Amino acid sequence: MGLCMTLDVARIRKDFPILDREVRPSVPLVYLDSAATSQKPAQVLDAMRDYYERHNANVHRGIHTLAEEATAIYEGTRAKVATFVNAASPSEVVFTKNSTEALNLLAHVLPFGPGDEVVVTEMEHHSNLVPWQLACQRTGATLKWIGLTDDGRLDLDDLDRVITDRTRVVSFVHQSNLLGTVNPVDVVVAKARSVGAYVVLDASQSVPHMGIDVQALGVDAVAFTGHKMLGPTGIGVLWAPLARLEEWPPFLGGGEMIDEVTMAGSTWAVPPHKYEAGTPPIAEAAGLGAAVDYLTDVGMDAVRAHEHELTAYALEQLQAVEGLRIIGPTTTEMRGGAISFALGTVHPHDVGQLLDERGVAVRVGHHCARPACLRYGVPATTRASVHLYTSTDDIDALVEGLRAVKAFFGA
Amino acid sequence: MGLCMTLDVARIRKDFPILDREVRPSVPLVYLDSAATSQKPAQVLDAMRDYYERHNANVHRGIHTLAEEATAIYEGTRAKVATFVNAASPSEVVFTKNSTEALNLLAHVLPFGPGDEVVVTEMEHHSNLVPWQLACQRTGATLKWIGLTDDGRLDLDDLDRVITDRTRVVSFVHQSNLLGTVNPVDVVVAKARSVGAYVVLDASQSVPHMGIDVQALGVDAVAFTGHKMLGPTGIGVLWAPLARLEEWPPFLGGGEMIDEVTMAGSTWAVPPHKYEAGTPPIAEAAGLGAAVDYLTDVGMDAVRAHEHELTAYALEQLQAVEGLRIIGPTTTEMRGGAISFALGTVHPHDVGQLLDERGVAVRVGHHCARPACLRYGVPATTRASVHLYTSTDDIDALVEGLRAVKAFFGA
Amino acid sequence: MSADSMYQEIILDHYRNPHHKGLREPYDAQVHHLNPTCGDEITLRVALDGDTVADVSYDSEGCSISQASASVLTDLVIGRSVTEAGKAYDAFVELMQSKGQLEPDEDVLEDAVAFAGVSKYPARVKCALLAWMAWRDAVVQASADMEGSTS
Amino acid sequence: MSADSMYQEIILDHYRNPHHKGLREPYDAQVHHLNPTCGDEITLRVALDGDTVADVSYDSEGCSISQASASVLTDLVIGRSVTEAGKAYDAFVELMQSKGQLEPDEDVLEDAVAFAGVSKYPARVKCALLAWMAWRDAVVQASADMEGSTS
Ligand SMILES: Cc1ncc(COP(=O)(O)O)c(C=O)c1O
Ligand SMILES: Cc1ncc(COP(=O)(O)O)c(C=O)c1O
Repeated sequence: MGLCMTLDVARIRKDFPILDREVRPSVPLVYLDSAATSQKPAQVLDAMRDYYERHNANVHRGIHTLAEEATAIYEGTRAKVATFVNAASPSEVVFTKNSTEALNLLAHVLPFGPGDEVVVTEMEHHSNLVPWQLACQRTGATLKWIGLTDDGRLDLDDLDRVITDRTRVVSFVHQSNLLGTVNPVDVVVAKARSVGAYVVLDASQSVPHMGIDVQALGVDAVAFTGHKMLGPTGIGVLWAPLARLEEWPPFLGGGEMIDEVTMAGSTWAVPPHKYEAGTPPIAEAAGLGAAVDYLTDVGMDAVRAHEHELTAYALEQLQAVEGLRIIGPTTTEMRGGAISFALGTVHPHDVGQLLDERGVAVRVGHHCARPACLRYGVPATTRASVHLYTSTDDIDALVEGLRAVKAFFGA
Repeated sequence: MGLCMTLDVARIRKDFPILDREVRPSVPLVYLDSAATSQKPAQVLDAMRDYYERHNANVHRGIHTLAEEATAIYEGTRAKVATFVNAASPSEVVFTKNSTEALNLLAHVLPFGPGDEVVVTEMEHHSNLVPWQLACQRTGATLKWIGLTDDGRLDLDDLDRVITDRTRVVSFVHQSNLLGTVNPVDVVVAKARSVGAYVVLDASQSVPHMGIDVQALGVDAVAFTGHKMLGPTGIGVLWAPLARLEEWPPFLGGGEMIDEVTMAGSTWAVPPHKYEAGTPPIAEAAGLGAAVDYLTDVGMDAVRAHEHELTAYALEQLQAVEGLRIIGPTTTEMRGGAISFALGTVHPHDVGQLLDERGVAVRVGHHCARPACLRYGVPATTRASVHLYTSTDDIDALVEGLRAVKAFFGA
Repeated sequence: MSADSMYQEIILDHYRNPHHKGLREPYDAQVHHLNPTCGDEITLRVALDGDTVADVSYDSEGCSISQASASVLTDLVIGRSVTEAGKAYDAFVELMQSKGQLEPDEDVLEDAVAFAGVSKYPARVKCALLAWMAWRDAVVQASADMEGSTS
Repeated sequence: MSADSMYQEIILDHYRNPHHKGLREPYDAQVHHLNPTCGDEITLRVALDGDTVADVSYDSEGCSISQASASVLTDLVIGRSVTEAGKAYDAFVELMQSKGQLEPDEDVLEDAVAFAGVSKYPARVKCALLAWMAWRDAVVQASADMEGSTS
């Protein structure tokens, strides 16, 4: 694993049971689909199992021992997540089911109406596009978007044209899951602030790979998702400053999110509970807490440095494959480790299928970012994406596989 | 375990690791809080662990082996749930994060507006009350409710007064989590149908304890939740006939729920995907599938018969405690195994706390059904609730504990 | 009951025979506080005499912890200066947030030290604090009124 | 490539040298089908001559499976009666839904039997079916038009 100096990848891989798996007899798994979902270390699985085997109970309002313990675990993860992203208080951390719910919640509670404008970008994941399309239909606001440059960046020349005095919300992705691009948050925030718009950041791909400081980012809300950051499925996070969570109206109604209920009407609990209707993802919180501990122990700087090295290596190796075209930035500058590409005329489905026969798991398709695919004139791409457990061996297996695919199709 | 003839409870208990736990040294757990959440058999935990250790991947759209396997597991549970509740097709089963989300979804997509009326009952869980309160505020419709009789039943004399030609939706609970009451679905459905209203059933407490047949019930939508039916947290179910799911508009927007997306607008996937935006609860589906298998193996008739016997025993033993007053039906007729009560003048908090010192876990409070508590003039109750792993020993421990509580407070 | 029990004899005594219970005249401010989770409620009156807490009277419903805590509160603050009583308030709140990690100061808290064990039970801390929060609220209102009338 | 591979030599031959590709005149109906997940598309024309499928022409973009399947389709249906072609359609759809559990009938499906392996890959079944769905759609339209003009 020659190049990986910053992280003891071999040791880290031991924590991830699935990485020992053979996809078929004698065909070991080479997992390069971490942008879709990350694998989980045994520590996360142990925390969930321990929760269910020793502490399982519904949280809050219970005064028996299990209920107290379950509540402590659940609220403990809230505090861990708050520290992880440098929130001012655990009360600013709302648990949702995934990023998508967090973004839909925002699209429901942020205030805008007819004549107002909502701005997104052309590289959004559908989860940060469709909720705003629906919200604009519902409210009579207009959706606008910032375009992209040929090399996979936001077209910042568009900013002044698109963001105007009518803009109420600017919602954009921190790191693109399709292109790998990391967007200049400060530039967009400065422009949005100058017109008094709320700023929402989709950090689904940045929190897991580089960590974030929500206070330094200077935005009004951030969404991310547990399953991409070594945590379980079924849990996501909405962060927003307490004052915002207090000011915005509720979204889902039900148990936990209320203060006083009568048949005639109800009042709301204080944040974060106001936004957590119903039984929350308790075991999932146990798992996410362990995931945050794991990432913190390794250190997000080390994770970032490792992925940076890997990305540099992958970009170099991939571009050496004849006929391979990268969709997105071709250097590591302001870029993460999700790399989309086209392989000559071979269709991504065929690339993905033949790679799978060699155990190499990549994603093919539009990666829930169809507008960006259209922008670059491809109906679909092949995407390889890394995480802290990815080694240069994995990249080598990919590149070798791609050469075999080309040979197979005579391309 | 003298009385439990219908089920081999001792054998079943071996499957639930947490039931071996001691709350404190030499104080074994007596879990009587299953209406809040059920415990999980090892089979469910194994299924989830196996998912994470061998098959974890994001579902749909992936063509690598793990993605195909994860998709097969996820869709496999959909088919199992469909069979379990006798849905006409797996496509009628939508996975949500819990019952609460399913009910909120319905409150957002069902069509009603100013002048229209929505009817609930005074025994609803907040999760089937607050979403309709919010929806009425949003749309200008009016919320009405069916009252309760002194013995804890729906006041059916109210039906004709409350459900009128203006009623668009009637949403009510199948089995009350506070009172234990099982409502006469056929009577309410007949009345609602006669005025052309949609009928929504909150089956959160009935699916886990008696099973349901969604087609026989004749309603338009049913909500239930995984964690109360031996499954994990983080997954719930909305069932509705395919024609309804096709006709209603989408709720949350994002990945998975779309057909074609452009910046200017999108079209929706067919049900159930239309209502499943974002990464779904995949590992949770693996667990829920195992839970459904477990319940099916035991047989819902046996579960129901066992709980019926237990409830009869508990009602008898509890009523023998001097000064104990049951809030809800005092016989087993049309009643499940959640039993709320007041113990003389001892406050429920004190009852619960002292029971906990003996290892007996019950819930105290308003159980997210505050209006019904108000109706019966109690700010809170103590509630004991059972599941298939509950034994008469557990009931005996409760009753003994209650006598000790009385002695302690000289009540 | 186990040694860990929150039900100290002192607490049970105050619960069975609450001190200063019942609403009395005269008073400068009256507040009503509710813990919606469990339905505990208290109506509490404060009478100030210059800088002194002349009387605290109350009517309440709830669990033994909330009842005993109201009784202990009145013992601690009636007849004290607002400043001194405020110190007892601060000490009690700190104790309740201590998760069982604090050795309470009996000179400041008197019978209220018996609540140290309660702080280990997050769900019950609210019960113990109900009367204290109401008292704080009432004092703030009464003081504001006095300032209003003297200025 | 592994023995399990869906990439049978027959499929690759059709992919490299697709039969009947390109749009031709005359035609009775033209349809456009899209698989939005992967972007595969096909424009397909059907010409009927009474009860006979006189011609099927198409223009398409997509993976080897969707391309080969279009080519195989044209071989199977051109020159056949609509009823006979419909049988091939039914057999192909059934094969694709079989999850690898069906032994295909070579008399009915000819080269299309090579797709048996594809049915084990749910994500690729849509690719294999794209041209067939388009063909079915076009035939229904063309027949309806004919009925419309004769009635
Ligand atoms: C009758 C009833 N409805 C709805 C719910 C809400 O379920 P969940 O919290 O899983 O959304 C519950 C349980 O808490 C319930 O008992
Ligand atoms: C950039 C981005 N935003 C949002 C999402 C949605 O996350 P989830 O599916 O967990 O809601 C994803 C991942 O799928 C993503 O990559």
